[in-house]
Parts: sequence; C-alpha cells; structure tokens
Amino acid sequence: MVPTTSYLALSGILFALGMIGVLTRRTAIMVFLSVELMLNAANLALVAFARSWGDPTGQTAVFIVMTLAAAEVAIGLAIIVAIFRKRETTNVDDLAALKG
Amino acid sequence: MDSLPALYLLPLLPLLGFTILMVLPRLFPDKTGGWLATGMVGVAFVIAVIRYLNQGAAPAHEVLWAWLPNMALNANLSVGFWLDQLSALMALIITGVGFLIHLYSISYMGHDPKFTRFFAFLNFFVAMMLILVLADSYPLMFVGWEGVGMASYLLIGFWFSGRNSEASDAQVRAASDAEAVSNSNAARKAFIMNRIGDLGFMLGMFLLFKLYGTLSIPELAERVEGAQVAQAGIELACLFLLVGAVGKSGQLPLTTWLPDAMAGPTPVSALIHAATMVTAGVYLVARSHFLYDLAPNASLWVAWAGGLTALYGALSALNQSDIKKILAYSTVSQLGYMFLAVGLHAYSAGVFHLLTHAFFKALLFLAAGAVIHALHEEQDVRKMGGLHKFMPFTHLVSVAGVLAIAGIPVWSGFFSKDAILASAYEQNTALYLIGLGVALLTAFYMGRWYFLVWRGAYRGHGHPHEADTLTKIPLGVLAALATLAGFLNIPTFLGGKHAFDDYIGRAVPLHAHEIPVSTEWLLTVFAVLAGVIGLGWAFLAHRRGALATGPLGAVSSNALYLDALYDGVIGNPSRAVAGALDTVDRGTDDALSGVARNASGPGGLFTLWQSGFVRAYAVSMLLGTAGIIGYWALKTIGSGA
Amino acid sequence: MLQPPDVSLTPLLPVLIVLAGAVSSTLLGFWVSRRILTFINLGAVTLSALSLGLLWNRAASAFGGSLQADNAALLLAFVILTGTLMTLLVTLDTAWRARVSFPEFDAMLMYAVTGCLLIAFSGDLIVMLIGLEIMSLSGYVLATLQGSRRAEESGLKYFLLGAAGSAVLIYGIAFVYGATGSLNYAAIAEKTSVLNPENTAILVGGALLMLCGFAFKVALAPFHQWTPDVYGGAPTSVSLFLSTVVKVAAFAGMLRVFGGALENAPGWHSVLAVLIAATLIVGNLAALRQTNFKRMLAYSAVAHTGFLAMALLGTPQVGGAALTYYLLVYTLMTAAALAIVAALQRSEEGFSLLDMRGLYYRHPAYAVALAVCLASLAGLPPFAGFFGKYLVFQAAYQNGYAWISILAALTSVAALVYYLRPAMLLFMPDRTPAREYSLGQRTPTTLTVALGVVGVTALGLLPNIWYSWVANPAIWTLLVGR
Amino acid sequence: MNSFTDWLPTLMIFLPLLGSLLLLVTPKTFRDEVAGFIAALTLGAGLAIWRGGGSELFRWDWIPPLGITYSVQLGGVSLALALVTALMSFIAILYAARRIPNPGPMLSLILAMETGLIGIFAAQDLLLFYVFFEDALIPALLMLAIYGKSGRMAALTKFAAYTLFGSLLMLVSIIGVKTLGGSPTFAMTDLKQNLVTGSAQTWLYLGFLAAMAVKLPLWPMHAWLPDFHEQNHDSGVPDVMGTLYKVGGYGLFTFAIPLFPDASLELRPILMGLAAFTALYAAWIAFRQTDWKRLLAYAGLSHMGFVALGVFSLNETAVIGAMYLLAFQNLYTGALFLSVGMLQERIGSLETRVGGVMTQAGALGGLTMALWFASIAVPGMAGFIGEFSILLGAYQVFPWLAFIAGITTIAAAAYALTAFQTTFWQARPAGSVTVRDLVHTEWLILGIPLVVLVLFGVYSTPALNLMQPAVRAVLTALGGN
Repeated sequence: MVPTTSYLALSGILFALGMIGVLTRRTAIMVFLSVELMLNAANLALVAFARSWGDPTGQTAVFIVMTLAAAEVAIGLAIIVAIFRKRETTNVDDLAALKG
Repeated sequence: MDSLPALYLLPLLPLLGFTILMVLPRLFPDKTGGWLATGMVGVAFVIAVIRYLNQGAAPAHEVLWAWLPNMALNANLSVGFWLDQLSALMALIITGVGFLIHLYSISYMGHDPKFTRFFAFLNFFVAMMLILVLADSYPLMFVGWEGVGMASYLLIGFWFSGRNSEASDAQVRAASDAEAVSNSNAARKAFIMNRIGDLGFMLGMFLLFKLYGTLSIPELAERVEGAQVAQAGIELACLFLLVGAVGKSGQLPLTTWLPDAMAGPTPVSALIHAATMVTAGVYLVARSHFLYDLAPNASLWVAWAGGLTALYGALSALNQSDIKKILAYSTVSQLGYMFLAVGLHAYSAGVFHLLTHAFFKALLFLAAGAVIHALHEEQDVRKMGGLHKFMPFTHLVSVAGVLAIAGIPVWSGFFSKDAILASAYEQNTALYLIGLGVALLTAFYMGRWYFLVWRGAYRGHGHPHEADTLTKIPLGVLAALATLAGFLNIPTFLGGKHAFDDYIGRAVPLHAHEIPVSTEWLLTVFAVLAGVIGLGWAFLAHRRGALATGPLGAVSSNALYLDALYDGVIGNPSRAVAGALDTVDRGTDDALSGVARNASGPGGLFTLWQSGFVRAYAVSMLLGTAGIIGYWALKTIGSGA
Repeated sequence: MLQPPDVSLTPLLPVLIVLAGAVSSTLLGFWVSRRILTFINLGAVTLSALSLGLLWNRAASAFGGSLQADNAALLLAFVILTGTLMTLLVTLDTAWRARVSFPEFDAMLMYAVTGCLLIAFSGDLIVMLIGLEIMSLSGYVLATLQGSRRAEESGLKYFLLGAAGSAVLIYGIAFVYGATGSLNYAAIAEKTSVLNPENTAILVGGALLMLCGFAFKVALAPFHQWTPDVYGGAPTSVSLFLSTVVKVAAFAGMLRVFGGALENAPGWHSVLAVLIAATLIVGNLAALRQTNFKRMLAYSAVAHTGFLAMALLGTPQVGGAALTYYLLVYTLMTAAALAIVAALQRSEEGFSLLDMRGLYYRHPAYAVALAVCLASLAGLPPFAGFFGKYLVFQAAYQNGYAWISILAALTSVAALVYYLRPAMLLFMPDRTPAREYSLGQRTPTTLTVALGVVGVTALGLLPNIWYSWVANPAIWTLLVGR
Repeated sequence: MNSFTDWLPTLMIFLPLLGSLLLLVTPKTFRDEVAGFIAALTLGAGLAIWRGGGSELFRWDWIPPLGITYSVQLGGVSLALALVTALMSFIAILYAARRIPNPGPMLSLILAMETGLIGIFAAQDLLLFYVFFEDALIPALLMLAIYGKSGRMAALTKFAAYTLFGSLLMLVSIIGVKTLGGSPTFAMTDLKQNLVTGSAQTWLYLGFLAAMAVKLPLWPMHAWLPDFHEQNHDSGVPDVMGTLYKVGGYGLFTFAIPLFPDASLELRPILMGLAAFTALYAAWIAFRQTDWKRLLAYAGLSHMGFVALGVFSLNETAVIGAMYLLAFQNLYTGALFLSVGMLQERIGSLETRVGGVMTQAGALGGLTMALWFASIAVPGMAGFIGEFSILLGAYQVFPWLAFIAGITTIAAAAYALTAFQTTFWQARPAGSVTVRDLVHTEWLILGIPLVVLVLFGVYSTPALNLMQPAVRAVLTALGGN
C-alpha cells in the first residue's frame, strides 16, 4: 500500500506546479488552468487523508470541490471570453490600467 | 487710631484718578484732568501727613485679603500695607514731591494734545510707587516694583510717535520720526533692563521662601534672627535682591537705560527718574536691612556697585551736552552714593541722601524743564547761556540746586553727602577716596552745567521767557527744601541732634560713628573743599570759554561706551540667536514633516508595488503563502531537530 | 444503518428567503423590470432580517450541526443584511447610470448574499466553503458585469487571484482535515484542544494555508493587492457591496474558523499579527498617496481590514463582540460614504479629491454626511468608528498584543490625515464650477446615507444599542456550535 | 441625587451643542442673538454652579459592558476653567458676529467646540475625557477648513496629525490603565483605587504624556501651533478657541498625577527641564516673528512651558500657579488674538512692522498694550499670580530650571514690547490710511477680559478658594512630597 506521505508529496508537487504556472503563464486561460491544477492537488490531498482516516467525509468534500471548480470554470471562461471579444487578447499583462 | 484714614487709601486715590482719566477722558476738557490728578495726589499727601503725625512707636500693619497661594508662613499671603518710619518717610516724599511735580506739569504739559493721559500715567505711577513702599511683603512690593516700571515705560514712551508726527514739512517730519524711534527704543530698553533686575528680585524672593518659608516682610524679619540658615544662602539671596535693586536704580551694570529715559517729558524725569522710582533700589536694600546685616559680603557688593556707579556716572556726566543728560548721569552718580551708604549699613545716611537728593534733583530737573520750555524745546547746553538775565527766578532756584548737589555747607546735599563719606571713611578707605573724588567731579560738572546754561552770553536764537506762576510754586518750594532739608539731621559735632537719624532709627538699625571729632572735622573740610574746588575748576574753565567740551571727550559723552559694549556682547548675539532658533524651529518642523514625508515614502513604494499587473499580484500572494509556510516549516524542522 | 438526514428548514429561513429573492430575480427577470425586482429583493432582505428575530436565542441547528443559526450567526447575518439593504437602495439610483441595470445584476447580488449568509451560518468547513464560493463567484460576475474595460480588468483580476486564493484555502482545508479527520467545526475544536504531536505540523500548515486563503478574501497584506484595483475598477455600487457585505462575510468565516474551530490551534496567532501589522502599514500609508477618492476608500478598506482583524487576536469572547460591533459600524459608514460617491460621481471612476472642494456649498446635506462618515472612519468620537477602534484595540491589548495596538494607533494618524483631507476640502469655499453629477441626490440614496449617518452617530453616542446585543460572551464561546 | 444642581454641569456641557444645532435652523436675522444668548446662558449656568460652590459628582453608566461611565463634575480647577471657557466663547461669539460677514457656521462651530471643551474639564471618566478631547478637535478643524487661509490644508493636516498621534497613544494608555489596574470602570473614582504600579505605570504615563505634550504644547511637539494660528481666519476668533483647546496642562493635573504618581515623580527632572526649555525657546523665537499671529502663537507656547513647569514640579504652590495661569492665559491670549483681528481689519495686515497705529487708534493700542502687559505677567494682573507661583514653586524643586524659565520673563518683555512698539508706536508711514478706533462691542470684547484679568490679579481670593483645595486633594495622591 502506498503510504499517505507519497500522496501528499505528489499533491505538494502538483500544488507547487500550479503556483508556478500561475506565476509564469501570461495567458488568462493558462493561468486559470494552473489554478485548476492547484485545486486538484487539494483534491488529491483530501482523498489521501480520507483514506488514512478511513472516513468518507473527505471524499465527499472532493466532489464538492470538483463542483465548485466546474462552476468556477463556467464563470471564469465567460469572463475571459468577454475580454477576448473586446480586446482580441487574453494576455493578462495587457490588463494593467488599474494601478497605483 | 480707628479714625485714621486707612493705608490702602494712599495708593487707591491716585489709582482712582488713573482709572477715571483713562476710561472717561472726555469728561475732563482742558486742564481739569490735570487738576483732578493733582488733587488726588494732594489728598494722598494729606493722608500721608496725617498718618505721619499720628505714628505710634510700633509700625502700623493693615491686612486686606488673601492673594498669593502658600507664600506666607503656612498660609496664603495676603495683600497688606506696612507703615513704619521708613515707609512713612518714603510716602511723604512720593506724595509731596509728586504733588509738586503734578502741579508743575499742569503748566508744563499744558499744550500737549495728550494732556489728560499724561496725568493719568503720572497718577498711576504715584499709586504704584506707594504700593512699592507700603507693601508688607516682597511680592506686593514687586507689584509696585513692576508697576512703576510700567509707568516709567509709558511715560518715557509718552511721545512714542514723535512730537511732530503729522507735520507737513518733510524735514521736521523726518526729525520727528527719528525721535519716535528713539523714544520708543528708550522706553523699551528701560523696561527690559528693569526686567533683568526683576528676575534677580524674583530669584531672591524664591530663595528667601526656600530658606524661611515666607515672603511677608514682618514674618521674615522675625524668622531671620532665630533661623539656622546657611550663610551662603543669605548672601546669595542678598545678591539676588541686589540685582533687582541695581536694575531699578540704574546702577552698574544695569545703568544704561536711565540716561536714555530722559526721552520722556521733563516732569517725568524729575519725578520718576530722579526723585522717586530710581531710589526704589535703595529702599529695597534698606527695607531688607535685616538680611544685609547678616550678609557682609553681599553688602560689600552693594557698596562697591554704588561706589563704581557713582564714579561711572560722574565721569559720564563730564562731557554731556544735553541739559537733561547731565542731570541724568548726575542722578546715576548720586544713586551710587546712596548704594554706597546702604551697602556699608549706613542706612540712615543713605535714606537721608535719598531725601535731600529727591529735593534738589527734582528741583534741578524742573528748572531744566523750565529752561527747555523757555527755549522752545532746545536741550543743548551749548546753545544756551546767559539765561539768568531772562529767567531770574529760575536762575535763583537753580543756584540753590547746584550748591546743594555740590555739597556746599548749609545746603542739604552737604549734610547728607558728608554723612555718607564719614561712614565710608570709617569702613573702607578705597570707597571713601572714590566718594571724595566723585564729590569733586560732581561739583565740576554741575558747575559746568550752571555756567553753560545761566552765565556767559546767550548763544541761542529763540527768545527765552521766564516761567509762569504755576511753574514757580513748585520750584520755589523745592528750592526751599533743597536748601533747608539738611537741618533735619545736623550731626553731633556740629551741635545738632540727629533728628532724622533718631526718627528713621526706629525702623532701621543705626551704626553710630566712632570717629574722633577732629577727624570728622577734617573729613568735612575735605568734602567741602572737593565741592569748592570742583566749582572753581568749572568757573575757571568758564572764564577760559573752554566749558563747551568737558574733560575725557568722546569717552565721557559716550558714557564709557557701555551701551556699545552691551549691544555687541548681549544685544546682537541674542538677536542672532533668536534668528538661528527661528530657523531651527522651522527646521524641526521641516524635519518632522520630513519624517511624515518619509512615512508616506513607503506609501509611494506601495503604490509602485501596486503595478497593475495581475501576475505581480499573484507573485506577492503566493510568495506570501510560501513565505508563511516556509516559516512554519523551518520552525517545525527547528523544533523537531 | 441509514440515518435520516437531520433536515430542518427553520434555521435556514433567513438564507432561504434571500435565496428565494435570488431565484425570483433569475426567473421573473424575463417579465418584469429590474426596478420591481429590486423592490422584491428589498422585501426579501427585510423579511430575512425579521426572520433573524424569530430565531434569536433558539440556538437552532440543522444538518447535524453543519448549519447553525446560533446568535453569533444571526448577529453576523444582520450586519450582512444591513449592508445588502444599503447596496440595493443605492442601486435603485445608480444602476442605470452604471449600465448594470439588468435583472441578472440583482440575481447575482442576491446569490452572493445567500453565500454570505451561508458562511455566517456555517457549522463545518464544507458549508463555509460552499458559501464562500457562491459569494466569490457571484462577486466576480458583479465586478465584470458592467462590461467596460475597467470593469473587465477588475473582474479578471478578481477572478484569477480569487481562484488562486480559493485554491490555497481549499488546500488548507484539506490539511486541517488531514490533521483532525473532520470537517466539522466542533469536532476540529475538540481535536485541536487535545493534540497529538504528530499531527501538529499538518494542522499548523493547514491553519496557515487557510489563513492565507482568508487573508486574500478579507484583503490582508500581502494578499490585498486585488482590492484597490477591483474596488476602483468596478462600478461604485459594486465596490460598495464588495467592500461591505463580502468583507463582512469573509470576516464571519474567519471568526467561525479561527475564533471557533481553530481557536486552540497553535501558530496562526503570531502570523496573523504580522499580517495585520503589514496591512496597517501598507493600507494606511498607500491611502495617503491616493488622489482618487474612490480608490482611497479602497485602500481605506484594506486598512480597516487590519483594524478589524485585530479583534481576531483577542479572545473570542472579547474579540467576537468587538468584531461584530465594528463590522456593523464599518458597514454603515463605508456604505454611506460610497453611496454618496455613487450618487455624485460623473463616471464610475469616482471623483478626484480636488473635485470634492466646496461640496458643502453645493450639496450641504451630502457633504455633512460624508464628513461624518469620514470622521467615523477616522475613528473620531462621538461617532461609532471610535468605539469600533477602541474595542478592537482593547481586544488585542487584553490578549497581550499591546504592540499591535500601538502600531494601530500610530498608523491611525496616517489614516486620519487621508480621511481628513477630503473631509476638510468639502468645506473649503470654491469658486470653480461643480465637477460632480448635480442630479445625484435622490431619495433611495439619501435613505441609505441617512441610515448610515444616523446609525454611526447613534451608535457612537449610545453604543449600547448594538453592543448590548453582541456583548454577551456566551455567544462567542460557542462559535463552533454544539 | 436628582436635584437640579446635579444636572447643571450636564446642562452647561450640552447647552452650547444644542445651540449649535439650533443655529442651523435659525433664520439669518436672529443668528447672532441666538448664539450670544446661548453662550450667555452657558456662562450663567457656570456661574450658578460657582455660586453653589461647585457641583457633586454626577454619574450614569453609559456603556456598562465596557465600564464606560458618564461621570461629570464641575468644581475647583475644572469649574474655573469651564467658566473661563464659557466667558471666552461668549466673547468670541460677540466678535465673530460683528466681524465675520456670514458668521452662521462660525457661530455654530464655536458653540460646538465649547461643548467639547467644557466636557473635557467636566469629565471624571477617562474615556469620556478622551471622547470630549477628540470632539473638540472637529469644530477646530472645520473652522480652519472653512475660514482659513491659503496654506490651511498643510496647517490643518499637521494640527490633526499631531493631535491624533498623541491622543491615540493616550487611548492605548487609557486601555492599559484599566486593563492592567483591574478597575471595573473608567471612572476616576474607580481607577484611583486600582492604580497600576511599577514600570508599567511609567510606560502608561508616557503614552498619556504624548497626548498632553501635543496639546500643551511642549517642545518638540509644538510645530503645529504656529501654522495653526497663522492660517486661521484673520479675525482671531478661531485662535481664541484654539487657545482654549490647549488643555494639556489640565489633563496632566487631573488625570496623570493621580493615576501615575510614581511615574510623575520619577520623570519630574526631565519633564521640568523640557518645560523650562520650551518656555525660553518659544519666547526667544517669538522675538523674531514678524507676523502677529505667529508671534502670539509662540508667546502662548512660552506660557504653556510655564504651565507645564508648574504641573510637572508637583509642588503645591507651583501647581496652583499653573492652573491659575492656564485659566487666565486664555483671557489675555484670546483677547490679544481678537485685538490682532481688529488690527488686521483696520490696516489689512498682520505685519508687526506697521508703525504709528496708536496715533489714531488710541483705545485699540492702549487695550492691546494692557493685554500685552497681562501676557508678560506684570504684577497686578492674573497672569502674574500664576507665573510667580509657578516659578517660586519650581525653584523649591529645581532652582536652576526656575532660573532658566525665569529668563523667559526678560525675553517676553523683549518680544512683546518690540512687536507692540513697531506696530502701534513709532511714526505712522506717510500716506497710510486712517485707522478707526474701537467702536461698539469692540470695547467690550477687549475690555471684559482685561477687567477680569485685573480683578483676579488683585483680588485673587475667590479663585484661590476655588483652586487651592482641589490642588491639595490631587497632590495628596503623592503622599505629601
């Protein structure tokens, strides 16, 4: 049986990858996908912990998080599309009018 | 005793006069204001006389209401008046001479547009002076002390905008404007220099309170004898009081304001800057005799301050050309005599000289005023001369004054000066020699004054006229007093009974002479000789026509450059320091605003940080997270290891 | 073995009423105008607030404690509903000018409020998370809805950063779950009070990650950077909503989690203190530099986050009361101030500080009201802001964080300066033509402003009106539910 | 307990505020009269309290859960200061009504500020004190904002920032006093029975001091003061209120000494040194000023140095003197600001180098001079009793510091007389406009303070009877000394 720590390590790596993605990607879509990666890292951790506790709550929580992620995708894509329509770009670095 | 008028009436009456004249000047057209003021002082004089005549052996002490917190022995200090021989005498001088000078001023100031206000101020002065001498505690004395300073300020600056400020002639106007500035400066200088002295006075009071726990004079006098107090404390307190006295009386080193004070109208010079106010320092020392008796060193300081000032004043008077300035330096010098006397614990001699000086110096000033009036505000003695032909009466009284101040026998100055010189001889030869020398110089410069003004040919342009009757009355009375007052205190070796000494001796301790009669005669001869030689010297110079410039030249006419010295050493540096501090203060301000700016500097940094790039925000967010987690991780590892 | 779920709708009543409002806005939007919908929603909000009264002191709960209508929840819900009411009133006047007068706007707003209430009523982390996400997602939409370049930019920033924040929060939840084996507040609290050392590391990690997530939602530095841009870029009425209701809800969540579930967990207090210190400095000093009033208020919201969060450093008994008192006051004064901005601005950018010069001579009532709000924000007595500040200072002080109190006092000086400048400009006579929208003074806005000003003044003079409700320590000892 | 006299302090506090609100709805034609009437009524209430020999402590639990009470009492020092405040507010209103073209807001603000000030003096609860302390700030700021000059924004910011900097530290201190001392309420009666001891007391005292040093003000916390006065309205009305607002000395006396007795003793040398330095420093700088308002600001600062010296010395005589000076300097400093306002109205400038004004405006010059003399503590005026007692008391503690402060009396004469001379004396510049002398109420505006100053300078018994027992009561907290 794979020990919980391994899952956690994987989850940590995923989370870190997501973070790095958020920091380095310029396209809104890619940034957003990186966030999804972070969410999945959380899901992985939840499942791993649920298994180690032998408790189903964690697994149900994963479903809820997945739902939330889906909702987030819906809204996020809508916003990104709206912006793309107007500006023909989704480069987040082009959106820096509000500052100071 | 109940039927006697209360002591508070003495200052109250002139104060009432002041208030009425200030608040309702319109009720007093023409010269009625002057008469009201004169009347007030006259009534005060009558009260003073009544109180003098009914004086018992014990001093009268009339207490009014609580005034200053905790400054009496375990109680609040009250306002109270104290009438003993010393203060009774002073009250008589003040109201008497004050009355005469008021009378004189009605004529002298008759044409001044601010006639009524002048009398209000004079009344104010008399009231404050009476408070000064009648006070039963040092703080109350201080009220009068600063009050007379205020009155002096107001009166020196009486012509604060010049006497022709609205003249149409440009030249006259310019001269008037210059006069305005110098009058104002003189008034301010007098007040500030007095304040320096006042600080000394205050410190003296603080120290006395620390030593004895009270500031009431009777209580102090009682406690001083039995109290176990460090000698240094008493000496220091006496020195502090000396600073106060020196400031008020124009003694070295705070002397330079007094000659400048002559910018005021002449009656003011007579009353305030000759007869009464400036003698307050002498009065203070005499009043505090119970302290000075215990403080030999401080007393010696007093005597030396007096001796040196006497010399300084005499030297400065030698080559003055302003008719009032000569008298002013003479006043400085004569006050020096009084200090010399009281410093040597010869209180009676000092106070006696105070009395005679009040008469003859007031007389001389008033006579000078009459001359100035007659010559249409001309004050330069070099443009006078031969006035005895035009003003015989004034001439006559002036002769009396000159003889009195020169110390020629039978005139009052002879007796009082002689007593001082005798005490000096007995105790301190150096001071005696100074005193004798000053007597000679005094006779000379007063002779110079006399010959330049009254003798020789008239050198001016105007048409001098004799003074009017109203002016003559005070002149006559004062001349009589200046001539005869000496007989109040004929010394024993001349067959007298020391009437004055006996009287004043009930308030201040007497120190009987212990010099042989022969020596005393010798001293008298020396003193008279000094006077005669001085006058003779002046006469000879007059015959040579060499009086216009006195000895010592510019050194004397610039009063030994003391003013310039003060300006250079104190005045200018303190102005510079003020400027520097102002800059520093704006600097502190700038520095603090600078701190504020720097505090908002990070604000600028933060707005830079707020770059608008969403990824930059993500960086700080996620780095923040990473930082926190990293911190926790390190801590966990640290505690685990 | 299948237990019937513990379904009880009564405790849910306030949430349900608001949800009904949201749903009706979604559906009826096809048939009726937005104005009518807004009135319906106003009714729903009022009803919901009334229903709070019904539940008072009942300590009702549902779904096995996942949802609880204890007094703490009700008090927080009251603050949320007050903010909502003020927002709705303001949108009556300004939504059409901001080009957001769609039924969807109301629907989104009401969904967000539903989420906010869920947070306040939450009994476990999942419900809290659901509420938080509903709130956030609706918030992203609201910020973007206007469709202007500024709104879109602010919406995207809000969304991207918010999503990342949520991810961190969820990751934290996962760890807390890992450490305690439960998502229920009460269970977590029970576990954390008797810790086995093995799990401490995971627990602290989870707590800190959750702290980061919440720090984002309430805008603690350095997680605050979205705030000025979003509040500044979104339409003013949306900024009003986001800076009051949403922030109150986020604080409600923090209070539930950190004041309740993780109260005894180690580690997070000192980190929170550092974050608060950073927030106080950054928020106040950056606000000093602002020239646009609306953006300045955004920074002031950041700064206030710092003050509000100080309450969390205190013991829940003191801190909960202080926080709830301050939240209401904060809502009243911020909402009133932004309502005036919304009414008088020419464009959704708000107005510059210099435009406010002499406002007193053109709109005396609004100017005085704005000055009162600013004075209250600055913490000057006799306005309620002072007591808010006082309470949080005291809460932190009593729990040994005197240095934070002193720092807060010092940064308050900067706060005073930036609040004061506009407040004083209002009264300075001015001869240049008016630069604000002159027809902005309308009844609903005026009502909002009046509510804010009267509330701030009354709560300042007689703080007990509200404080006596929140003061009972018993309310805050049972934050986790039974 | 509920007799009418118990309510008098409350009435006196809030009557002006009511009046201030009433003015907002009063028609323009009656505004001046209403404001004057309210101010007079407030003064009347104060006098009624005085006649009754001070009021009892009135206590009502304001916010019970927080231990904040509404405890007010006017008696002793506080009554004296409240009376002076009421009097000067009345005079400020008289002048504002006459001088300022559309005085509505100004009159309102004066009354509102009066409430704050009297509240400060009446408060016997530390937090209530803080509330009133800050309350008074708002009208002061608004006066500056509405009626100030071009540089007011900077002045205003500085003023508020300094004040808040101090008072927020004080707030932390206040919280600490109750928390660490374990008192049930913020009422002074409770706090005094639960004193904080040890080094904590010193720290709390320092926090308290921060606020009071700004409001005294004390060097180096004074920088707001000259700008505040310089930028305020030319009439000098806000300056009168600003002068009244310098309540630091009172706060230290009423709250700091009883609550921090050990710390006050411990820090006495430093604080007295600072105070003496402030007095001399300010007077010296005043000498250089060429703007009347800046000059008066520094003069006021110098006086506050004296007040601080007295309070910090903890010597009974000096503390009485400090309170005496604090009360009565309001009269002359305030009246001087108004006289400067009158001067400005006539010659259109606040320069001290005009010259010759007194040749035409004798009464203005004369009264100004008399007030100046009061200001430089010429005996016979109320200022002297204060200053002299302070110096005497301070001398008993630290002679050298009293000497340094004493030099101030010389510097004061220098700056006062120089400015007076170059403005009112000397020659009038050729071709300058004719200067009108005092008219109508202007006589009263300058005359009343002067008469009061002379009255209490000479016949000080009533004021002493009022203050002395209060000071003794406070100083007994130090256990003699």
